[in-house]
Amino acid sequence: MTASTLTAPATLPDIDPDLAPQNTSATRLASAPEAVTLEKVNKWYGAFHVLRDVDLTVRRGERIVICGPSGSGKSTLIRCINRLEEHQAGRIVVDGIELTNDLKRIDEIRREVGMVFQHFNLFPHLTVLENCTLAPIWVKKMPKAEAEAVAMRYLTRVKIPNQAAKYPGQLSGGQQQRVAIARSLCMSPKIMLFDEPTSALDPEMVKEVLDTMVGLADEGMTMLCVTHEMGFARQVADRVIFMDEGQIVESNTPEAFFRAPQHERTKLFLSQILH
Amino acid sequence: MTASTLTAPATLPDIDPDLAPQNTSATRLASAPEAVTLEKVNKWYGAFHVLRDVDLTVRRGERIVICGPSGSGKSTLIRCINRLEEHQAGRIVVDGIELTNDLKRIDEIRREVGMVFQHFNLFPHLTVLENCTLAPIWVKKMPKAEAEAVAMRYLTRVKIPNQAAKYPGQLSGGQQQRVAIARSLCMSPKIMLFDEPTSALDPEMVKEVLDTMVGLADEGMTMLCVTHEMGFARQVADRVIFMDEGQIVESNTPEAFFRAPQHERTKLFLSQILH
Amino acid sequence: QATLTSIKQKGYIACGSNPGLAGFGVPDAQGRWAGLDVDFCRALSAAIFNDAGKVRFIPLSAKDRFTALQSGEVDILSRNTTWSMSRDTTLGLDFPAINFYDGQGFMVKKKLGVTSAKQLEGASVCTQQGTTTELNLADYFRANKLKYEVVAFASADETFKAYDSGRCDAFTTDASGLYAERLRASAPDDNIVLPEIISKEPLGPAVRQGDAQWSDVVRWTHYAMLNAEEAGITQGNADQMLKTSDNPDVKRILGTEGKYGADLGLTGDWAYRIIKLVGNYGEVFEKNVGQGSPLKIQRGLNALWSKGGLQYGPPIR
Amino acid sequence: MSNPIPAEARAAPRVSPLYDPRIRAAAYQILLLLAVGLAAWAAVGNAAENLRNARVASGFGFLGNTAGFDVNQTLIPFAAANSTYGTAFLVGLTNTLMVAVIGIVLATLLGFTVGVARLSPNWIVARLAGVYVETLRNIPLLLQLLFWYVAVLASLPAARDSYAFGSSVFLNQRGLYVPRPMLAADAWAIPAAFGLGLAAALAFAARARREQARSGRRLPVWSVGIGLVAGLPLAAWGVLALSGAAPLSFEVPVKGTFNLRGGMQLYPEFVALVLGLTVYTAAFIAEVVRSGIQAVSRGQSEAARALGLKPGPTLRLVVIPQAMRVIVPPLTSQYLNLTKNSSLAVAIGYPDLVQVFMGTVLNQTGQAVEVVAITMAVYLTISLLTAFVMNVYNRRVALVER
Amino acid sequence: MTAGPQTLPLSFVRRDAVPPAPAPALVSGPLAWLRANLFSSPGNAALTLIALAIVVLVAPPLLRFLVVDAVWSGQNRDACRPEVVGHPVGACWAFVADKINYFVYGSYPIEERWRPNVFFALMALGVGWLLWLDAPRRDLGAAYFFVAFPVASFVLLSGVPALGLAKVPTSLWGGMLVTLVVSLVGIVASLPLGILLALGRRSRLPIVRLFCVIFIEFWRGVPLITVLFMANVMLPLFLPGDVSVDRLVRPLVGIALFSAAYMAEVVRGGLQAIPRGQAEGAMSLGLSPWHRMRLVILPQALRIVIPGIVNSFISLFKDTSLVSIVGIFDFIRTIESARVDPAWAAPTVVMTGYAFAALFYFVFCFGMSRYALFVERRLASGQKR
Ligand SMILES: Nc1ncnc2c1ncn2[C@@H]1O[C@H](COP(=O)(O)OP(=O)(O)OP(=O)(O)O)[C@@H](O)[C@H]1O
Ligand SMILES: Nc1ncnc2c1ncn2[C@@H]1O[C@H](COP(=O)(O)OP(=O)(O)OP(=O)(O)O)[C@@H](O)[C@H]1O
Ligand SMILES: [Mg+2]
Ligand SMILES: [Mg+2]
Repeated sequence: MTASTLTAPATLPDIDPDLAPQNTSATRLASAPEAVTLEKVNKWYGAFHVLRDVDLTVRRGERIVICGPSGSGKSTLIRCINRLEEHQAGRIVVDGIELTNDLKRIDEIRREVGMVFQHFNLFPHLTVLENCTLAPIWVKKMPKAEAEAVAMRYLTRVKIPNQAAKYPGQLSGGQQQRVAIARSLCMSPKIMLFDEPTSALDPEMVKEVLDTMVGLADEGMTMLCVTHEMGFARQVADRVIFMDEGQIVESNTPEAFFRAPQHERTKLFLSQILH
Repeated sequence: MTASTLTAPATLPDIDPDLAPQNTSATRLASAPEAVTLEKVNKWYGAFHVLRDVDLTVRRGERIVICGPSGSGKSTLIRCINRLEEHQAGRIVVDGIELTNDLKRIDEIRREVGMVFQHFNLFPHLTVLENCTLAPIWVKKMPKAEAEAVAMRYLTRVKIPNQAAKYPGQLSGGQQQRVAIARSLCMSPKIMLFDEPTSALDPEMVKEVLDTMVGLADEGMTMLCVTHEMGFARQVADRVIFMDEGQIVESNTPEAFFRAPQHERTKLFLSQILH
Repeated sequence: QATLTSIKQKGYIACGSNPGLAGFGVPDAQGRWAGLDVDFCRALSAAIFNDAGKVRFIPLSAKDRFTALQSGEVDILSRNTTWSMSRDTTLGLDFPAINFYDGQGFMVKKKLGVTSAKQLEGASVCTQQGTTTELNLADYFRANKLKYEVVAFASADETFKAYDSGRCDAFTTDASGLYAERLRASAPDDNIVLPEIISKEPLGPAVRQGDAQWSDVVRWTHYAMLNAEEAGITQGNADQMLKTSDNPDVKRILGTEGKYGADLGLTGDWAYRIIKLVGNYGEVFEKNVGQGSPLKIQRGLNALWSKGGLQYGPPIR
Repeated sequence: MSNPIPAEARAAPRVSPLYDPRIRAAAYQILLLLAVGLAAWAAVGNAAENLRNARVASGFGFLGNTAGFDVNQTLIPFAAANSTYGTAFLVGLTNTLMVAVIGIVLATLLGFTVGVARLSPNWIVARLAGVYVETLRNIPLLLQLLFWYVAVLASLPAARDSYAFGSSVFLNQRGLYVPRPMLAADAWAIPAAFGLGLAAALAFAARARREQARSGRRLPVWSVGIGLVAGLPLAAWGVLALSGAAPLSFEVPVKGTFNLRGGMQLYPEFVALVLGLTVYTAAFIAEVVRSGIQAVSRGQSEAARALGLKPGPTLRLVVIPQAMRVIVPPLTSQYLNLTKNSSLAVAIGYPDLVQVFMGTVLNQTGQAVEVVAITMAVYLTISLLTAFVMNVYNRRVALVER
Repeated sequence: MTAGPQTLPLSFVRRDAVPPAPAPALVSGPLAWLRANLFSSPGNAALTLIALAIVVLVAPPLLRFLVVDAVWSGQNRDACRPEVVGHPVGACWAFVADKINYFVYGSYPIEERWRPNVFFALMALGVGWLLWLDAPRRDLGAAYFFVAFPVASFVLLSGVPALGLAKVPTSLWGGMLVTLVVSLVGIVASLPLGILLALGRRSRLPIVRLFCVIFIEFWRGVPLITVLFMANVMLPLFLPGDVSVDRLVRPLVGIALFSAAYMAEVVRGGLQAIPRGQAEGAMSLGLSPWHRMRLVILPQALRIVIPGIVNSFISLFKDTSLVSIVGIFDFIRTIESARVDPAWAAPTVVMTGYAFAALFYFVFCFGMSRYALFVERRLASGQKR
């Protein structure tokens, strides 16, 4: 809906909807173990019912794109999965561990789940390298040298190894977001969550971040991604989920989703997003 | 040069350069009395020569767009006309009154000349209505009821009568700029000065402000407008003036200006602005 | 816990002293203390430890002296404190002895031409707040139907400085203090002490109420010094007296007869130690405030009873 | 649209108590409560025992006892003979408040002047104000008070050789003496006329506002108002004087043996305290004012001037209302600081609350706990009241944002 | 086109560029500067004259007093008495020179004064390390300043007979030594305490929050001098009868608590300035609450509030002068007590003492406030480092 959304199709190669991406085959996933399970999850902010009976199963290796109008609860849903928000009813099971009030489990889960925020949330007082090694050293108790080696590997992976000694404030938005991704990867998470990772970026920088994410997807990372980059959804998603008013309204493979949306809301939404 | 500049052509209907706007005819203006006259105006900031021998005659009802690279002295020029800046050599005559150090005259001139700033400069501690009635009441000694009636008329004119009781902080940028225009109009100025009125606005809001300005222009207001909205220039300007290094480098009707810029600097500038 | 026991345990006496009153308690730039009140604490230390130096002096202003004693911060307050009934009864204090009979007086500038306190009608008087002085002053002027203006300061220092710089016409404190302070005036000889003594100011050490043993030690330390003076025992001749004197009074004082020291909780030679290490009352007086000092205060009321004064040491027997 | 939260939704699934954040939170808080409670209990117990051992009287009964000492500057009647410690407390409190109020008024005037001067386009004026602020801010108040008291006192003449200004104003080491105005019995007309003038001026101002709203014409509020407020009492005085009565007489200070007698006296302790507090706090207020004015962007006054408003109305209608929002909260805390700092009076012998109550009364009664508690409670009350009022003000003037 | 001869025709192209001309004399240059800054209007000119008058009235006498007529050497008051030296006498610096050791060390035993000297050096090292923003290993510096240095100073100054350092009771300490000790203890104790209080005030736990709010508001609501009185008079009362607290330590406790409350508000400002996203970022990496605070939030928050911390240190430093009122021989008290020495009774001695004290405090406080300003500017410009 913003400029970046509008320009996004231009920055990614348009994909012919008929030419299905190489790895959407549902068969590959049907047998995979469950990575995230949500059962009748409900959440309130005060008296406001944000999530209503959300059911969702994400299998290992699955890549899910979540979209929907502003305020529909996408961020909330994602944040519930690594317990940045608490849900009040229903079950959330992540990697076999149910999310309860148990602090120990929450810590375990957060170690397994990486998250990339819209506003990067890098630590401005640490260098890029220190940003990446902080959690491995203090949470995983990794030796510093090893943590740095790992960090450099992932920084290389997101193509900014030469920025390792800089501070986040010295990088462009796109570079910062790639650091944020590398930082998450350094904890070797099993699942990655993305909350509108490109919407705070200038249009020119969107592409480099999306490329990084495509690369991740190709390696088989389990991903839940809130985004309005429909080009990205078409290219990598196994499933696109549409949320409205705290409910999952529609869920389908990308080609089906974009070609023939079922629900009225979805149609309306897509008509605004695409043109 | 910024995003707003880039998107502007899209927000205003593109005008065929061959199809001259209905009121650019030089004949209409040639006979009109002079509203503003600048003769060999020079100004220095310290040792820096900002305005160099600027000559300019603006006739009543004429609409002039001033453009030029940053730092070329556009704002300074405009601000000299209502004596927000003092010039050091040359003459400036506004509405028949020469600008000297005589405070009384300056006050008179400021009453005749309205100004709209890039950053609106609304008074945040007053409601929209109070913003508009302040000067009529205190400068024109208008009764309050009358001032409010006038203000409501102009607020209606800029299409925000229903925001009258709000505070500026509660309005969007575009609404704020329209209030600023209404506030100037409430003093029934003979001449309006605009200093980049849209460059601090989000792209969606540019259009509503430009529409308001187009409306003003259609009513025959004398206008001097610093702007990079070339769509606006084409649509309403009688003349486009290009400034560089404190000098007027080129001056022409919009169609001639855009179609066939003469000076090297102008060509370079236009090639950057348009694409 | 008994104070004497705790002192012996600690190994020193915590002595609340005046932060700076010449002749009574004043430290020099190296922190060495001198004065009548200070020497009294030394006498105690001599009696207890056979060493006059096991004293820690804790300078206390008029304002915080009583709380310091109440809270146990000091073992004894030896700081020209007036014994008054209300202090004795409501503050939880005991005044075992009076080591200086004093009275409140006035000091004025010579050039005012004032010769009597009765002429102070309309004068400004500087005094230290929180003292009996402040109360006596109010009483005196009220009784004599004189108007005056009081200017009170927190510390003796400030009070005197204000007087000296001309803020007040008169400065009032205990007469001994007047002499001591006069030394610090920018021109000491320009000030005179008026003859009137407007109050009784029996000054002496104070201890916490309810520790009879410690009270006794303090009381008899003073009396031992008085008795020594009366018996003619001095720092210089104490050793000799110890060996040669047959006078039973002297022998009792010096501990060669009787076991009075033990009854106090001290050693038999407790009084000998005091005299040997500190001196008798007369010696201490003259050295600190009398003719041997710049103060040159007459013995007056503080002369032995036998010489017409009030200092009367009950017999040691 | 939004369902209420079901009760069972709150029932969390089984959690090991060791890692349940709710249990942890409760545990931390109980621990803290216990620790603080224990400390308080021990302190109170110790105090009680210490006091019992020391046989010190306790309770607030002492406030009713006769004080027995004098205080030289009182706003309420106080005499050694029959006033109580309670009255002494009131004397201290009123003296503190008087210094605070006068200090606040003067510091505000001086502070605003210096703050505006710091922004003056005049280079030397701005520099001078800067030097003032930087110097005064960086020297301890205590030192400044001592300086004003001791150094200035020392440079004034003794009472006998007072500087005389005319025949009725004198300055010497005991302070400044001015004639005391004495109203005659029938002079009630003068204050009455003053009140009348004030009321009339206010009424005129209100009418002027209505008139401006109605016709746009502005009436000369200031000149008429001042005329009314000052003129009516003068007229009343004139009438009385003409009719032969002497409505107003002055008790002129005359030289006595030691001091001047009669008249009104400003004590040097008071003058030094007010001067020190004013000069010191004004430096801080100047900074507050400067940042407040600077917080109003140049664009605001430019916009006002572009609308044709003259410099006066620009300042009054646009700049000051906006600057005040920024200025008032830190200004209030400076006022509070001044009030609290007035307790330094104790160093120069001005009988404020701390000096009279925490000084003399505490020493005469020995009841430290009660006296200290009362004193602190007084200051705390002043602070909290001010903070409360400030919060209300802040909420009222907060700029409305989206 | 009816445009006048000099005015612009409708269609115009500049062929010859106008070169920049030097400004007329009234626009730039010293004359213009004078006009713009001093005499831009009659009112302004009047102000200039008034200001000049003030300068002329104040500066020369001040200079004369402090420098020209000052006496720089002498043994006693005769050096500074005009009737003795025969000309007007300004500041009596000879007095300061004579008493300087007293002003610096108080009554600290002469043969032990190397200990305060070492203490001053250690302090300078720690302060320099902490304040120099680009110094290496500033974390070590902090550890040194907040842990090693206080312990070392305590051992050094008060002495441990076992180590061969004779005990020096605090009643002998004095002068600048005490002023510095008091303010250092204030800052060293108040910073950690202030951080704790600030965290507590932002805690989700209502009771913790309540305690912290009450604590902070209490100390901020009462004058320091009543706090000092309380510490002096009442602290011993609240302790068991046989525990006694050193007389210097008591005001230290009062000052530490008092400044901790102010420090807490400064730190809270810094904590509030850290966006929520930082905590969330740390959370999503699995960092525990403690690590989150220590590694992510506090380092950023404290960096932001360095100017605030320095400013509250300035207030603290000035406020330490109040301990003289409760009978501690700090710098001001030594000046006060030296100035009544009859040996130095001369008319300008009092002023000289105060001038010296003012100079001392001014140099420290002004230096620190400049430093705070420098850090602030650097923080403002250095979002990119
Ligand atoms: N802390 C909160 N307290 C109360 N309401 C909240 C809170 N956070 C979010 N909400 C509300 O919950 C709803 C869902 O928010 P959420 O951020 O999940 O939406 P979203 O789908 O991510 O929207 P967007 O596309 O704008 O990011 C919104 O209406 C929002 O206003
Ligand atoms: N108050 C001032 N003092 C000194 N120099 C100034 C001042 N105001 C402007 N200038 C300088 O004068 C020149 C012209 O400024 P002006 O604001 O008129 O340019 P402009 O054409 O409006 O540029 P922009 O498009 O950036 O607004 C610039 O180089 C600017 O730096
Ligand atoms: Mg969201
Ligand atoms: Mg401009």
